[in-house]
Amino acid sequence: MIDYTLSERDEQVLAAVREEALICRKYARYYDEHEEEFAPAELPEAKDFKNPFALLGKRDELDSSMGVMSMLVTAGQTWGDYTVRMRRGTGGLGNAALRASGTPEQQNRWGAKTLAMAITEPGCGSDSKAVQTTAVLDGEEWVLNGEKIFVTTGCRAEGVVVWATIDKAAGRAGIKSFIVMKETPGFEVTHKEKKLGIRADDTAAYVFRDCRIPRDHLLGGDESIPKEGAGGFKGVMKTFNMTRPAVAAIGLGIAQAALDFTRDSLAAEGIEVDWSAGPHARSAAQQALIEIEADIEAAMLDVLHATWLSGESKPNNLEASISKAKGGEIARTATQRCLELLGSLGISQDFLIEKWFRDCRITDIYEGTGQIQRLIIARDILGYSAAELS
Amino acid sequence: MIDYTLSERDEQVLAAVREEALICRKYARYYDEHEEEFAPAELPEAKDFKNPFALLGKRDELDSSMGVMSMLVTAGQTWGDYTVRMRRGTGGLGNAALRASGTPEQQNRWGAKTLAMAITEPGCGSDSKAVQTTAVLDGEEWVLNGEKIFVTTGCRAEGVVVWATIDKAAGRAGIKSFIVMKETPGFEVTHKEKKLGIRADDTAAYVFRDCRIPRDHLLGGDESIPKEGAGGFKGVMKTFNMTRPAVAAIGLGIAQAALDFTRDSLAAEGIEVDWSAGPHARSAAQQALIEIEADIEAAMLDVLHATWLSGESKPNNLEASISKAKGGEIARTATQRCLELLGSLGISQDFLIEKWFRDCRITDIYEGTGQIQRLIIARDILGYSAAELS
Amino acid sequence: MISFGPTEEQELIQQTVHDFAQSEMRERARPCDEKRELPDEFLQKSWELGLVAGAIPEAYGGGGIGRSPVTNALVLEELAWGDVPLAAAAMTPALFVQPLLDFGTDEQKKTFLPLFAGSRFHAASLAILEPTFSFEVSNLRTLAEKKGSGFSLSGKKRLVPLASTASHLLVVARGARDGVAGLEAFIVPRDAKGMKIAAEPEKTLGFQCLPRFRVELDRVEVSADARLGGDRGIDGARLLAMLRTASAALGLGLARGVYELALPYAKERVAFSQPIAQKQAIAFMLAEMQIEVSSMRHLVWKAASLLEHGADASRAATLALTYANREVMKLADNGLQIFGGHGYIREYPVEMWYRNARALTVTESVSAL
Amino acid sequence: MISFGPTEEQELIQQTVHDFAQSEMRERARPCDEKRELPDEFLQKSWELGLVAGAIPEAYGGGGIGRSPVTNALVLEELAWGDVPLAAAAMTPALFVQPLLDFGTDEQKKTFLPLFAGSRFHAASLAILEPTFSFEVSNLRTLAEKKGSGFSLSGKKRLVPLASTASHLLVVARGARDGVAGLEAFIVPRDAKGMKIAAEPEKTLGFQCLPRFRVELDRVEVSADARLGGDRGIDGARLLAMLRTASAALGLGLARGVYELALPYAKERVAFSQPIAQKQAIAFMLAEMQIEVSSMRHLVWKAASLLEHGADASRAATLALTYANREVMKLADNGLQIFGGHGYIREYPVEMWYRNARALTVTESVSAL
Repeated sequence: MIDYTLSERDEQVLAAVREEALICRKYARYYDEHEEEFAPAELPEAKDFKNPFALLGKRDELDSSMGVMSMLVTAGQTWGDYTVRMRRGTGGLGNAALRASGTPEQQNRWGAKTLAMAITEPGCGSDSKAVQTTAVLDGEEWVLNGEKIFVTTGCRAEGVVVWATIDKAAGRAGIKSFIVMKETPGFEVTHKEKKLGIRADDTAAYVFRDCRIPRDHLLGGDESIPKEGAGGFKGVMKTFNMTRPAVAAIGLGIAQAALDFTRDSLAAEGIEVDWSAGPHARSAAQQALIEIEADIEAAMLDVLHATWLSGESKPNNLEASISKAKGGEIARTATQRCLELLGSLGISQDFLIEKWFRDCRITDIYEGTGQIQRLIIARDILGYSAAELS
Repeated sequence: MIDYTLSERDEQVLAAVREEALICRKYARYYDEHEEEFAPAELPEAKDFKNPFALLGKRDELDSSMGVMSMLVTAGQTWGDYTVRMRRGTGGLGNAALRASGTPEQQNRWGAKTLAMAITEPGCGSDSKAVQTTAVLDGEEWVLNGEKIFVTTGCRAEGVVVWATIDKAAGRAGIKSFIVMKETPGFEVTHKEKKLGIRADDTAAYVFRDCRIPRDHLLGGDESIPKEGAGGFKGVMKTFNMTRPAVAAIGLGIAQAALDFTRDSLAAEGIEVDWSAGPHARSAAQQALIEIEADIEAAMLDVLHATWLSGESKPNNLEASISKAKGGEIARTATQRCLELLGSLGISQDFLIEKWFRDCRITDIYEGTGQIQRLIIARDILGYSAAELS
Repeated sequence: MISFGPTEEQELIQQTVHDFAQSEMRERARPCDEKRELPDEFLQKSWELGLVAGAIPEAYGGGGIGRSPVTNALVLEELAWGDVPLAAAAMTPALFVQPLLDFGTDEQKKTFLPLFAGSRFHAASLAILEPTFSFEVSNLRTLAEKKGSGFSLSGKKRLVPLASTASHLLVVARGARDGVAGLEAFIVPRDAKGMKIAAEPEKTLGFQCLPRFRVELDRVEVSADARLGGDRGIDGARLLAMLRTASAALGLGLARGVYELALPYAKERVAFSQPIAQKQAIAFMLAEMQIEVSSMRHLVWKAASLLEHGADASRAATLALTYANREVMKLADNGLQIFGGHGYIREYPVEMWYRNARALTVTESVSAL
Repeated sequence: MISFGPTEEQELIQQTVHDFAQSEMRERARPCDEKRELPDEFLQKSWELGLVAGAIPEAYGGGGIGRSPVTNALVLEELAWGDVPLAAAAMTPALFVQPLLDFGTDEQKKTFLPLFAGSRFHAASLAILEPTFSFEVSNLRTLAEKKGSGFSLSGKKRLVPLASTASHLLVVARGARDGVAGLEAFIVPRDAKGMKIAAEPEKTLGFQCLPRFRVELDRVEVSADARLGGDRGIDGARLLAMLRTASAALGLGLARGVYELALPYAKERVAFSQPIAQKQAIAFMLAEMQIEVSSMRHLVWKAASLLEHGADASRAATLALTYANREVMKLADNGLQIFGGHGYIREYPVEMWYRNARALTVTESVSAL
């Protein structure tokens, strides 16, 4: 059926998430101004809160699916603050990769660790097939060499899923994922990036110098290089199917926070939307409030749709990119427009909205820029190969 | 100096143009509904009006340049109506081509005729180098064969400047312009297109079947095929330098008419812009009125800038495309937004604005679509060849 | 439970209506637009789909499958994919029937619903738009004043679909209270004294095949039981939410039609020795269309599902309509652009859809229900 | 006569200021932003350009080249190309001097203009913004009430640049009449009784190197001759037109800076084994930037030229600012996008410009004059 209501149990979980989220806001400014520090994995006020994902428990037929709820929980958490969160669980992007492509043994061994995902290199942005980091098999060990940048949660993660090529000539087909734990010799976290926003969030730069890992650290365990040149890379791409909507949800949670702050601040000064009246009954500000809210809601529904599909075990590659493209765009414009509505008072650091404006901007960049997502969408709907539409 | 004031003489000319233009509106609906008919070249009420271009006379230093004024006159005429005009003068696009590339003899011979310009073919849209129409030299005659569509003023023009290739292998370099008069055997006007708007305007489809013209009907007279493959085509492209801003001005005159009607209609119902107050003092409609007016004014200034440059005999290829790209875009959005502001009453055919909305839409299509213009601009600013950015 | 899957029954209806749109609407659209005519044959064929009568309870001779705003949204998307003005024509009786089902007294239902239970198309309509440029539904100029035990209606209405053949008009007027809360609806027979329906339909941009009329009410007296909902009156906010959701659903169908026509065209159309779809400028336009069609649909579905739950859908409906009105116009505009010069010729339907898109999205809207 | 060509003298000034922006602003911008500090050395160097004093008549010890809003717009574009907050800092004294030149009585000019004729940077400022989210200049909350022969000023002001070092503030308040017509300006010495300037500058998004302060006025009493323009008062609409035109000019310079940085980057940056500039998605973004920089500039120049003619520039200034505020933000946003992940790092200036662009374009604006 087509339905958008939440069960009582769904509501309870989300209410708890929002309650937690509000606590994070107390710390948000501090960690924005103290970029060199990390917010604690768990805040003092947190200990009495259950992990929302645990709260979800098993879903009965009236409840929303795990996938849908996890997006709402994610957005609910970043609605408080992105970089300060109560608990990150095994929040690393590498964990998604492990779940998607890891062997049962690998999942057991590393499932509980926080794993970052290291893809981007100084030379290549979204061009994942241009990976220069190499992995050479030497007896029963892989030897990794190369540099990685923009590694999310890279400083605090216990380990990382690294993209490296075992055969440059093979292009995409030669790219494999390897699990490297922090203590491994030859694996160095060079620095934490200084950013526009999400400053407390750790975005690291890595270097691998003759870094040796056991042969069985190859994610999925398959060392073969598919002829078609698709297979290996597809395996890697698959992990994006879950992360693209999640990344959009992260941004939209922040955008929603910005809109809520804007709405409440203007309401306190007598500017409120009348949902029944028509356009000619609206002030410029009321019209903008409606448009921003529509944009955020549309983008969030795209996110829920993409994850709902995966819950129905239907393919969602197209929808995942739609949600990321739309979410990234709205994360930009919604926060921009909210600040416009609040005028010069909105840019004051007495409030968090200027931080949310900065934090949000990453959404359309990482995990594939809006341009990359549109390229994926266009190829999908046109039935074009990367060669036909580049 | 940087100045935007009009001299008294400038103002007088434009006032006369607007007065004429209002008369055209009486006929606009009729010719929209009687697409098969042509508006007379001169309306009864017109005989007492001097030709505005004649009125311009010689410009003294306080007056705006001929180029600038001709754009204002053009926009002023279409502000009344695009398809019904008092007098078209030698308004055909072919005349611009003749002025730009014709030999003195050719200018004397055909300067007074109305010449259309036939470029587009069923197979190729903006892709002018894909011209399939051929011209083969047979003794002292060129023999033309091919089809042309979307020929503006093609039915009523006395002659036409036709693009044809004298050597397909040479690509652009092989494309030449030929002057063909209406009575020439083998030259047939097949039909008048049925269009969304500008219905009274004649947009014709031509067929050339073994159409023979004297050798000296080759525009510019140069039969050689430049090695670089640029020359011949450049000659042709040059004509666009004058027509791109003019085409933008045509659309912006209509857009201005739509805005004026919208502003006056809403003012009559008590909705007016206060130019001194800020955004939080505005209704949604007032904000939209300001944005639309800013868009039209910006686009019109781009047009004037491009033509002002040509008056200073400075290169204006980039600026001509800027004015066409911007003008085409605003012609679309401004009329769309005006109708939105007027609600369901604006779409009534009791008023002309719904016609202007239809008429305006051609602006971003003919004489090079907005996409083509952006391609030209991008190549120019990036210093890329057509091969580097296609 | 948040869920995006139509029921099997809904998918069946979708398919049926889509086939109808394909076979009965797509080809008719152009000639009907050019000739400004609406064939009775089409109305009758659409009637036989039971889209209007289906929702009427069996007690009144209807199909008794019940009102479902969600199913309705699915139906409107498919019909609009076929052709918006033809869709609006086919659904015009619903403008009368559905408010009657939602707000009518048992007495009113008993009296009027059977009219629509027959096998022949029965016209009735809704009069709400007025001849002002700054028309604002929360501030109607048509007034309903108490007169004895009944009411006296005065004002000017516009764009009332099929008014000349409608047995009754549902006239929306401003009652005792201000704003949307003060909206009242009255059942007025076509021949009511003081109500003048224009002889000729209005000529408008787009919607050329749908006859829409000006209606003047000069102290039209109606009895108390002509007031929809009797003493309770109607829920004006809910009526508007229904109208807005329906209008957004029509926009969605139109937009999808443009997208589905532009996509293959861009793959076939060759310029600069390449299909134009291989140019990022065009490919990204198509990607945007896909993104917006999906986004619009979700907003429409959400508003419809809230209506189905009987919840307050004012916010959701306004979001859906505001979003759809903006994106539908942009999409129709870009669709025309992809066709270039051919898009400007009355050859492909894109120029017609461009007109219909603007006409549909400027009315806050009462094109269907 | 419609003409787009700066005079030779203006081109010379453009070049001088551009060189200054290149040598003195571009490199300073990042450290000043990170450290939130404004070096006196920079203010002094900017002062030596004579941008403020040049407009002051020789009679008062100034350069006597006269007020030219057009030249001013050219100067602001170049300064903003260097760095917007540094530009705003350098031009802060003009926020006091230029209204004085335009509206001041001879007495007021004689008293205050000489302060700015010296060889050392002299700070004075303008107080107009207030701490409300729906701040509306036509409805100020700071009031000027007649008190005996003088006035009493009460209200809260925000973001007053260099207030802590300014010798005087020009305080804009609401006088006897409503709306813009009722705007009044008063010359208030920093140490005036009842005026409290916050100890610390406000922390804001962007503009981090420019100290801007909260100022509270609690029944600050000023004499009649503190009222700018004396009995005539000021032309509020013209003051706003000047401020809006100047703000749009700053936006233009910022936007041009983004465009000129993004263009070469896109040609160098290789992805998918090709410079990203060879992708239509990126190339068209750059084309848009070129289009909008030109369009913005024409609107700014037109407003400035009307001001120069002494004509009513309210419409032109509002058009220029409305257009610029929209396009500058879009342009800075797309500029950052072209840099991708590198645009998000505090390495290239784009992320700083993104912050400054938003901060500049949300204030209806008093960043410069």
